[in-house]
This record gives sequence, structure tokens and C-alpha cells, in this order.
Amino acid sequence: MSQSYNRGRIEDFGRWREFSAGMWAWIFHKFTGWVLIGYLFTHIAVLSTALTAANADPSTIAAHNDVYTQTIRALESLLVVRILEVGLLAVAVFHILNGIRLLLVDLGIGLEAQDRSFYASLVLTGVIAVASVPTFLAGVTF
Amino acid sequence: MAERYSSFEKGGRRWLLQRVTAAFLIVVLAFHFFLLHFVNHANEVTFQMSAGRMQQWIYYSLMVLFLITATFHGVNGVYNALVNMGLTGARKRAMKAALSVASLLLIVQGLRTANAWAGIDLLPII
Amino acid sequence: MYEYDVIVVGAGGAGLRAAIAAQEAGAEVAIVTKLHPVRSHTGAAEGGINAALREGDDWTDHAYDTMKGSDYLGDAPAVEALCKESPEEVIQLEHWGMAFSRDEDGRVSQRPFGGLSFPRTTYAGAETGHHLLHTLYEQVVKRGIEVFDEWHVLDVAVTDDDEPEERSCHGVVAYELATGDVEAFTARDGVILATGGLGQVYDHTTNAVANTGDGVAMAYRAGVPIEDMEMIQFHPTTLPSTGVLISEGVRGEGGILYNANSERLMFEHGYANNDGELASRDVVSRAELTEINEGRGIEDEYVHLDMRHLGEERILDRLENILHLAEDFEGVDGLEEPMPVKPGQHYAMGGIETNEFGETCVEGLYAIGECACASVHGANRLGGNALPELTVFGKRAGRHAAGEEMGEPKITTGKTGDYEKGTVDSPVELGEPGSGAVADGGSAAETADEVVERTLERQRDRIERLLEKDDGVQHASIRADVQKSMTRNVNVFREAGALKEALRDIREARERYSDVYVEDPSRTYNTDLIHTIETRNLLDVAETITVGALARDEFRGAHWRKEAQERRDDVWLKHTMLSWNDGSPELWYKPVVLEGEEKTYEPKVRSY
Amino acid sequence: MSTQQPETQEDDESEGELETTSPAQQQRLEKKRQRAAAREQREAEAAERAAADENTVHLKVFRYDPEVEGKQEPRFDDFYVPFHKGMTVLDALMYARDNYDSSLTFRHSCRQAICGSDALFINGSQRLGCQTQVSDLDDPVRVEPLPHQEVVKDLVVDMEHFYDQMEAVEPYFQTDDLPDDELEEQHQTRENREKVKMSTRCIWCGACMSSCNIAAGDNQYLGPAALNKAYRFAMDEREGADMKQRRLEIIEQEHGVWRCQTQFSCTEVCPKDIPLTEHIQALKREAVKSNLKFW
Ligand SMILES: Cc1cc2nc3c(=O)[nH]c(=O)nc-3n(C[C@H](O)[C@H](O)[C@H](O)COP(=O)(O)OP(=O)(O)OC[C@H]3O[C@@H](n4cnc5c(N)ncnc54)[C@H](O)[C@@H]3O)c2cc1C
Ligand code: HEM
Ligand code: SF4
Ligand code: F3S
Ligand code: FES
Repeated sequence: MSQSYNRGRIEDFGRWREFSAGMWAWIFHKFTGWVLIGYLFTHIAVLSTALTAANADPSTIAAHNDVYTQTIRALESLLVVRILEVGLLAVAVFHILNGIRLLLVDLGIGLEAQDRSFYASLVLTGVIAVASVPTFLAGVTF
Repeated sequence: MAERYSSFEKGGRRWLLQRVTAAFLIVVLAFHFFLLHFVNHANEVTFQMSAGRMQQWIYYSLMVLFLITATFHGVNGVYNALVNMGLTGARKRAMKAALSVASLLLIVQGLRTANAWAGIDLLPII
Repeated sequence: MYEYDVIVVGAGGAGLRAAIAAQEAGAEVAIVTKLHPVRSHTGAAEGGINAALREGDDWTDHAYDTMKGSDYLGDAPAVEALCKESPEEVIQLEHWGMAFSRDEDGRVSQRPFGGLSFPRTTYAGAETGHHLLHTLYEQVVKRGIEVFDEWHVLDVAVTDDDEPEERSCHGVVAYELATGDVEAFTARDGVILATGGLGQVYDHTTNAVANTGDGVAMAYRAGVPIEDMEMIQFHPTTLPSTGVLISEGVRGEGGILYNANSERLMFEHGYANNDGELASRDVVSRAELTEINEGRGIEDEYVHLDMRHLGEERILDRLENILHLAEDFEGVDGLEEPMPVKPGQHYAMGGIETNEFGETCVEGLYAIGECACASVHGANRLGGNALPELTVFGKRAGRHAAGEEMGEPKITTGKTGDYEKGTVDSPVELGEPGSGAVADGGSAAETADEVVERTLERQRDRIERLLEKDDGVQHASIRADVQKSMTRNVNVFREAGALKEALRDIREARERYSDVYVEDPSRTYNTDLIHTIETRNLLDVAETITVGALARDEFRGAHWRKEAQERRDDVWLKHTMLSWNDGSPELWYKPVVLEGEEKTYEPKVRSY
Repeated sequence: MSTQQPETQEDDESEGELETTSPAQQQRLEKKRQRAAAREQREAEAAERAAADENTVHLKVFRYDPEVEGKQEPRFDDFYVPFHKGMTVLDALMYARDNYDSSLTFRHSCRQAICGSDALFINGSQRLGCQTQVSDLDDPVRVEPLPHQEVVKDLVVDMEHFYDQMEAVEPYFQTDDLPDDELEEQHQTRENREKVKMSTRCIWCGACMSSCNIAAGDNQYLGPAALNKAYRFAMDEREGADMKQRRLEIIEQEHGVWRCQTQFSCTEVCPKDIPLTEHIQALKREAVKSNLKFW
């Protein structure tokens, strides 16, 4: 941003409409990567309730009344969490598929089809996310 | 030879590791999702079942490796992204340190959790 | 003020090669160029570089072909130098990594070319010039030679002794585009002009917008004689809207020329009953123009070059590049429709008079490449002979300027040998309007510094004047008018009436130019100013071409005259020379040197 | 998102320039301004007429000049240019300059996609003006200088940084074993020439660099064109193994190949169809391969 005058939207992401496939793939991959690492931290945090649970009475554990089980159940009963999970799946699936695409690109395979493979990743992600909805939303108590 | 080796430090090694971990993660992450959302429903997860799985050493090692690779992959990815955005000098070094500490904490905490399930308590600091 | 041993003006193939040679000979060198080196028009050359490299070929055959091609207006010592040294220059380029096309055995490929008795044209795809230019620039980068790019040279600093042969050159004055600064560059040992072509004299040319004949005009005004300017090569197949070249390869593969009535013009109108489309460049150009002039052109402008019958497979295999050119620059799909083509200005055989070391008659001033005339091309250049000229004479001039001993030149320069006065029947006064040839009158004993300083002051004044003038004529309309007139009157067909018409138009343009002003007041990247300055050069150059064409009433090589449609060796085996003479041009002639080291080249009928 | 390091000096300089402007110069500028206004009027009228006419091209051109009042703030000017078949964006710009406003500034020379002068930002993507047919574009045609480079004036950008990057990769042939005989060429297989062929086509236009987001963020990133140049030599068998090792070291540096995130925009905009991403990826693999030998 060192322009001695304002070049308007030429210099920034305001031109998103003109981005090409490879650029979108890059942006989405970044975004999904960040979401995933963010999730990894939260995920471990939630799982950490197991530490307390481990010290609980065996009977409590057997009765599924330990903190860990309770926490998971409480979370899983919330619709938002379920929906977020579908989102997470979509994010993960896209990151994986595009990750595979990038790995292939690194190996020099299919570079001519890089835009098509990106669109394919997007479509597949959509399909998988939709298909997973029944599984993910199963047993939700409203 | 030595200087050639060292030139690899400049980014080539991390670049390669990012790809290798990615390849590994494809498999493990798929397995993980499959196991915990499709085979066993997430809402049916209990401490007992988790503990049961963790007590198998193969599963335990796989999950530990999963944790380490995912952390490396994710944190290294974030670091690369920051560097690519033009982070340099002191701020870059600070970021590197912060990210290293964060990953260390994440891994330690993850290990403790895994140990809690597996009933191991040699490593942990508690 | 900058100071170097050798200053090279221009960074095309010729300039870059000269700079490398001068530096290798120990000189401190700087290149001053109005374009960044890789933007030079050498990059546009497609076909190749002639060099007798292989068993079965010999440089003497190359020399013979070249003399014959020149229609015996080439000077043998220069032609022999070109042909003898071209092989080592090509190998030198190869050693510098140039990406030549290769044979199965890994050696550089050669292909046949028009007018050559042996397939001796080395090439790198259809982009030989691009590779040559970039390879040379890479070597300049490697050597750390100083390049002042986007510095437009305004003038050469030459003493003002009475006789040009007594003058000496001490540097140049240039304008930096980015800042508007005018600065002097002092050259301790020599200034080498390598400013390239002058195609912008015409409105339809294969040359770049930057090819405005600056070097020729600057040297001319500094007193250096200008040689054989009427010898302009026209290429028969260029795209009408841009002048982009469609390679001879299309006709070579079997492409056919049609007129508006879908007649195969070369045969049906009897221009070349044997060779048809493959007749030589000038014949085909004249045929096309005749069709157009007689109303059988398409849109009164062009004819069609059809290659559809060759089949998609063959076209894609051998002429793919042509498809891109037609598509990108003309919006025509060569697989689906015929391509429009018409003749376009292509190359200037004439230029600044030099000897075989690139020296002009002004001491310390050299010229090489397309802006120079040694002369190796005479009345007609063979395809593939310009690129070797760049490297061979670039190297020679670079070394000579750096002080290397190279022996006595066989070609004389300036009005020293036996020259002949000439006259031309011009309908108007030539040269600078209102000049009346008042020379400054030799304030003789100037020091080198004074000369440079004086030139600098003059050019600063000139820039100030142009920028400060508030009203008048803008250069664009002057330029456009002259270009149109040149294309109409001094084209492939030349006849006295039209040539005089052109001289009148040029005169009128000169008068309008004396009232020229620059609209853009900015000192930052003022291209309006630069183009205005270039237009002045175009005027001087256009006039020399036309005067030469009017004087030479014979048909030799590229120069055709309606009044005398045959070669007249008895009167015209001589070079047309023009001296600026401080504003009132003077025509004279000097003999052609047919005597080479190898042999004497006796004029023969030029038939293929 | 600029590629340039802050250049605070610049402002000072241009102020100095203004201060030294003489009164005569001021008057002159004033006069020119008045005439410019009159001209604009004429232009506006011509534009109106032209806009009504089907057969014109509407250009919206970025204008900026640090020195000229009214142009110090970047703006877009409209030009209506008569259309003809085969007209390129460069033709249209030249027409506008020669007939409407001679101060319209842009680089151009060859008119045939070989000199690399006129890479511009046309309707949102980097292209050569001379290689872009007006008829292929949506109207109006928006023409801007290359993004991520400092604008000098109108459509002219400062290429210095691009040249520096190109020259940073030792862009010249180097080999230790030339044939003994001076008149003997080095041999190169056809396959090897084929391998480097595309990479040798670069015309230094800078379009790729301008399109790359990584280059925009990291000023020191060598960028696709320079890496392609490195590829051209690293893959040329005539240079020999030692030199290849050296070349790999250059491209492996901190701001070398690893920076590339395979965005492909460079490949997409390259007017010479050079598969830049492919070349960069090939270099990455070469680098990894040669380093694995020592692991
Ligand atoms: C389309 C085309 C195809 C061709 N194909 C072939 C071929 O196949 N084989 C062949 O042998 N020949 C060919 N030629 C001819 C050959 O390419 C040219 O004659 C040759 O490249 C000219 O080189 P040069 O170095 O003299 O000039 P250029 O390459 O034109 O360079 C001129 C240099 O001078 C500089 N300059 C000019 N004026 C000034 C100034 N006032 N101040 C500072 N610098 C200035 C410019 O910046 C530039 O760097 C072709 C020509 C064209 C146009
Ligand atoms: C499952 C298989 C995965 C694959 C195939 C994969 C692939 C990749 C690849 C190839 C990159 C490098 C992109 C580049 O540098 O150009 C990358 C970046 C990244 N990955 Fe993954 N990844 C996977 C899983 C994960 C997981 C589980 C996480 C979170 C912990 C993650 C977080 C990231 C992050 C944060 C980045 C950096 C994104 C950026 O450039 O900003 N990835 N991934
Ligand atoms: S690689 Fe392509 S886009 Fe980049 S500078 Fe070279 S020609 Fe231009
Ligand atoms: S756009 Fe940039 S990120 Fe790589 S693929 Fe091209 S250099
Ligand atoms: S003008 Fe030369 S590349 Fe467009």
C-alpha cells in the first residue's frame, strides 16, 4: 500500500469478480486450511474434558455420566453444532479434494485441467456435504 | 555437500513435509471422519468407547501421529501463509516462536488426553 | 554529464553486439537506448541467419549469392567480411546459449532461403530474432555493461569544421523519458550508432513504431553522407491493418494469391508464369499492387492469400504461428477464410555511409545494423542477411572503436575518393526551410568538452522551445500526411510525377513542422515530445529516400522506375549519396566497389 | 497489496519540482489548460455523436500524471474510437492519442506481440494491447496500467523491479566445457530443445508478475517470469550438472520457488502461452530431488 495516490480497487481484492479458477482455489484452500487448524485447537480443547472424566468414578463412566460423555452429548444435541459439523465436513472435504489436486499439480500431473479439477472439487464437496446431511442430523432432538 | 544440504533449509524441507503430511492426512482424516461420524455416530460417543479404542496401541499410535502431522501441517500452513503475505524480520521471528509454542501446547494437551483414555500416566505431567 | 570510452546508441542486435565487443577489447562502455534492450525490433525477425557452416558450403558462395542478390550495388569488401565472419558469429551465439533449432545429430539446423545456392540459413523456430536479441542481452547483463534504457538520443556531438571529413564526434546528448532530463554522454573513443530501421516513414510497414530512422537523421544532419536511401524493400505479404509479416513460408507451402474476382493473379494476369506465387519479393509485391490499382483488389486495398486447401493438419504442423498472427492481428481464421495481405515496407538497404569497420567519415562516429550502409545489401537484401550483419559489423565496430588495430579499410568514406556530382530535378527546395545553408562557420579549434557542452545546450533549448510553444501544429497530423504520401508515391512503383508529388508534400510538411508544438506539458514520460522529435527525423529521412528514387532512373533490385524499366550498368553502377550540407542537401555519387579480396564480382543478369 | 517498497522520497521530489516552476511556465501551463478545456468540449461533442453510432469502441482509460493538474488524482477518461475489423486495443489507444489527446501515454513498439512493451490491464486481466482484438471484448473497454506496479504516468508503470528480479537469477548461459574448436558448436538433442522451447519465448512483458498475488504481497519473490528464466537455463543440458546445481540453489532461496502457491494466474495471462506454473513446479521437484540425494 505504498502508492503515492489511490489507484482504487486495482490494488486490492476488490477485483474478486475477475479472479480466475486458480485464484479461487487458492483462496478457498487457505480459508478451509485456517478453519481446519482452528477446529483442531477447539477439538482438542473439547476432548480435554476426558482428562477430568478419567478421574471419575468407574460407575459414573459406566453410566455415561462423566463430564466427557455429557459434554459431547450436550453439544451433539444442539442443531447448530450439527449444522456446523456439516460445514466442517464440507470444509474438510474441499480441503482434501483440492489438496489432492494441489499434490497432483506438484507432481506435474494434469496441469492443463487445473481449472476443471478445481470445479470438480467444488461440485464433489457440495455433493458429499448434502449426502452427509441425513447421517449428521440423525437423532437430533429439536 | 554441507552447504547444499543447508540450502534445503530455506523452505524446501518444509515444503516437502507439507506435501508428505498432506498425503498422510488424506488417509487418516478420511478414516477418522468415517469412524466417528458414520460407523459410530458422534452423538453416541462415550468416554468408555473412546477409551476402549485408545487402549489398542495401534489406534493410539495412529492418533498420536495424526495429531502431530495435523499440527505440523496446519501450523506450517498458517506460517507459510503469513510469510507469503509479506511478514518479515522481527515480526516473522515472533510469529514463528508463537506458532511453535502453540503447536507444542496443542500436542502436549492432545497427548495428555489420549493418555487419559489409554490409562497411561508415565509421560504426563499430572 | 556521463563519460565513457565508447557510447553505443541503440540496443538491438547490432548495438548489443558492439557493446560486448568493445568491452572485451578493454573499453568502458555504455549503451544508451530509447527502448529497453529486449524491446528492440531485432526481436521481430522470424526467418534466420545466413552462415556457411557445413561441408559442401563455402563463404565464397555466400558472398557470390549476396552480390548477385544486391544487384551489384553491394561493396565487395563489406560483403566478403559479412560472409566470411558470419559462421564464427553464429557459433559464438551458440556458445552463448542461443536456442537454435536442432538436427537429429544435435547440431544447429539450416534451411533453404530465397536467393541462396545452399540451405545455409540457421534459425531458431520462427523467432530467430527474438532469440538472438535475448541471447545478446543476456551477455550484456552478464558483463555488467551499463545500459541507459528509455533515454532518447537527440543528437551526436560533432565538431563544426567546414568539411564533414574533418569533423570528429565526442559524444551524444540524450533525453531521459522518466524524468525529462537532458544530459550529455561524453565518449572518449567513439560513438556507435545502431538505431535500426526507418519503416515509420511509411504508414504500412513491418517495422516497429520506434523505427523512426533517428540514427540516419542525426548522422545526416551532422554531415555524414547518407547512401542508397531509395533502396527500400517491400514485403508482399503483410496484414493490411497492422503490417504484421506473414512469412514467405505460406507461399512456400503452396499458399495461393487471389484477387477480388477470385482469379489466381500471378498466373491469370501473367506476372510470373513460371514461378507464380514463389516469384521474388519485388515481383510479387508489384503484381499485387497492380491488381489493386487496376481495381481488382479487395476493398481496393488488399488481395487474398489462401492456404485452406493445404488442409488443417499440414497447416497446424508447419504454419501454426501464422494462424495465431492472422487471428490476433487481423481477426481472421486462416483455416476458415483466406487471409488479407498487401505489400508493406520491410527493410532499408541504405543508410549511414560506413566502411567495412563501421566507421563513418566523421572521426569517432560509427554506424552499424540497419541504420548503416557498408554496403552489404546493395539494391536488394537477401532474407537472412540482416541478422549476420548485426553481429559481424557490431563486433567489428565495437573493437575498432575500442582502439583495436584492424588495418586499412578498402571502402572509402566521405567525399574523398573519386566522386561524381549529381543533380536532381526537384520541384521544391530541399532541406531545412529557410536555411539557405548558413554554416556556423568553423569555429574550428573546439575542445571535445566544448563540443559536447554546445550540443547539450542546443538540445536543452530545443526541448524547452517545443514544450513552451503554446500553439501551432501537432506532429501527429504531419507524420500521418507524410506517411500517406510516401506510401502513395514512393512505394513499389515509382515514377517521376509521383516522386515529385512526394517531395512537394514533404516540403509542405517541413513548413508545417516549423510551427510544431507539444501539447503535453509534463516532464514525466512525455511521449508526445519524443514522437514530435521523431517526426522531424522522419521528414529528413523521407526526403532522402524520395530524392534518391527520383535521381535514379533505372530498375535495380528493389528500385523500379516506370521511365526506365531495366538495369543500366553503364550509368548507374554507383551509390547514390546525399549530404546534408548544413541544411541544403547535395546529391553526389561514388562508385561501387566490385573488387573483393576473393574475386571481382562482374555484374550479371539477375534471374532465378 | 503493492509490490513496491514505500518510497517516501518521491513526494518530496515532486514538490521541489513544483516550487521551481517559473511564472512563465505557470502561464504556459494555464494556457495549455484552457486549450485542454476547449478540446475537452470538442471531445465531449464528438463523443456524443460517436456514442450514438454503432461502429465505435468506447474506451475508458486510466489517467494519471504526477505533474499535471487535473491528472494528479487518477481518473478515467472516455474515448470513442471508430471501429474497424481487426482493430486491437493498441490500435484504439493510438487512434485516441493521435486524434483526441496527444498526452495519452503508453509504451508500445512492435505491434506484434514480440517486444513486450504494452502489457496492460484490459477489462480486468493482464494482456498485450496489440494482441487483444477489440471485437473480443465487452464494451466499454477498460484500460488500466498493470496492477501491483508503481504507475509512472497514465498506462506506464515502473518496470525496474521486474527487471531486477529477472536479472537476479543469473539470466545468461554459463558452461565450463565449451568445445575445444572455436568453430565447433555444442550439441543439444532435439528433445532437450523441445523441453526448454516454451520457456525461451518470454518477452519480459511483466503480465505474469502483475497477476500473481504472491508477488504482490512479497516484494522479494522472484516471480514467475524470473523463475521461468531460471528454468530455461537449469533444464538446458548444455550447461552441465554443476551449473544446474548452482541454478537450483538460486531458485531455492527464501523468496524463490517455494513461494509459488500454484495460483495459475501467471500461466493464464502469459501472452506467449508459456506454462509457467508447470515450469515452477518442475523446478520444485528438481530441487527436492537433488536435495534428497544428500539426506
Ligand atoms: C518483421 C521482420 C522480420 C525480419 N526477419 C529477418 C530475418 O529473418 N532474417 C534477417 O536476417 N533479418 C530479418 N529482418 C531484418 C532485421 O531484423 C533488422 O534489420 C535488424 O534486426 C535491425 O537490427 P538493429 O540492431 O539495427 O536495430 P533494432 O533492433 O531496430 O534496434 C534499434 C535500437 O536503437 C534504439 N534507438 C533507436 N533510436 C534511438 C534514439 N534516438 N535514441 C536512443 N536509442 C535509439 C532502439 O531503442 C533500439 O534498441 C526482419 C525485420 C523485420 C521487421
Ligand atoms: C486431509 C488431507 C489434507 C490435505 C490433502 C491437505 C493438503 C494441503 C496442502 C497441499 C497444502 C499446501 C498448500 C500450499 O502450500 O500451496 C495445505 C495447506 C494447509 N492445510 Fe491442509 N491438507 C489436509 C488436511 C489438513 C488439516 C487436517 C488441516 C488442519 C489441521 C489442514 C490445514 C492446512 C492449513 C492451515 C494450510 C495452509 C493454508 C494456507 O495456505 O493458508 N490441512 N493443505
Ligand atoms: S513469462 Fe509470459 S507473462 Fe511473464 S513476462 Fe514472460 S512473456 Fe510476459
Ligand atoms: S501466479 Fe503466482 S503463485 Fe505461482 S503459479 Fe503463478 S507464480
Ligand atoms: S507493442 Fe510490442 S508487444 Fe505489444
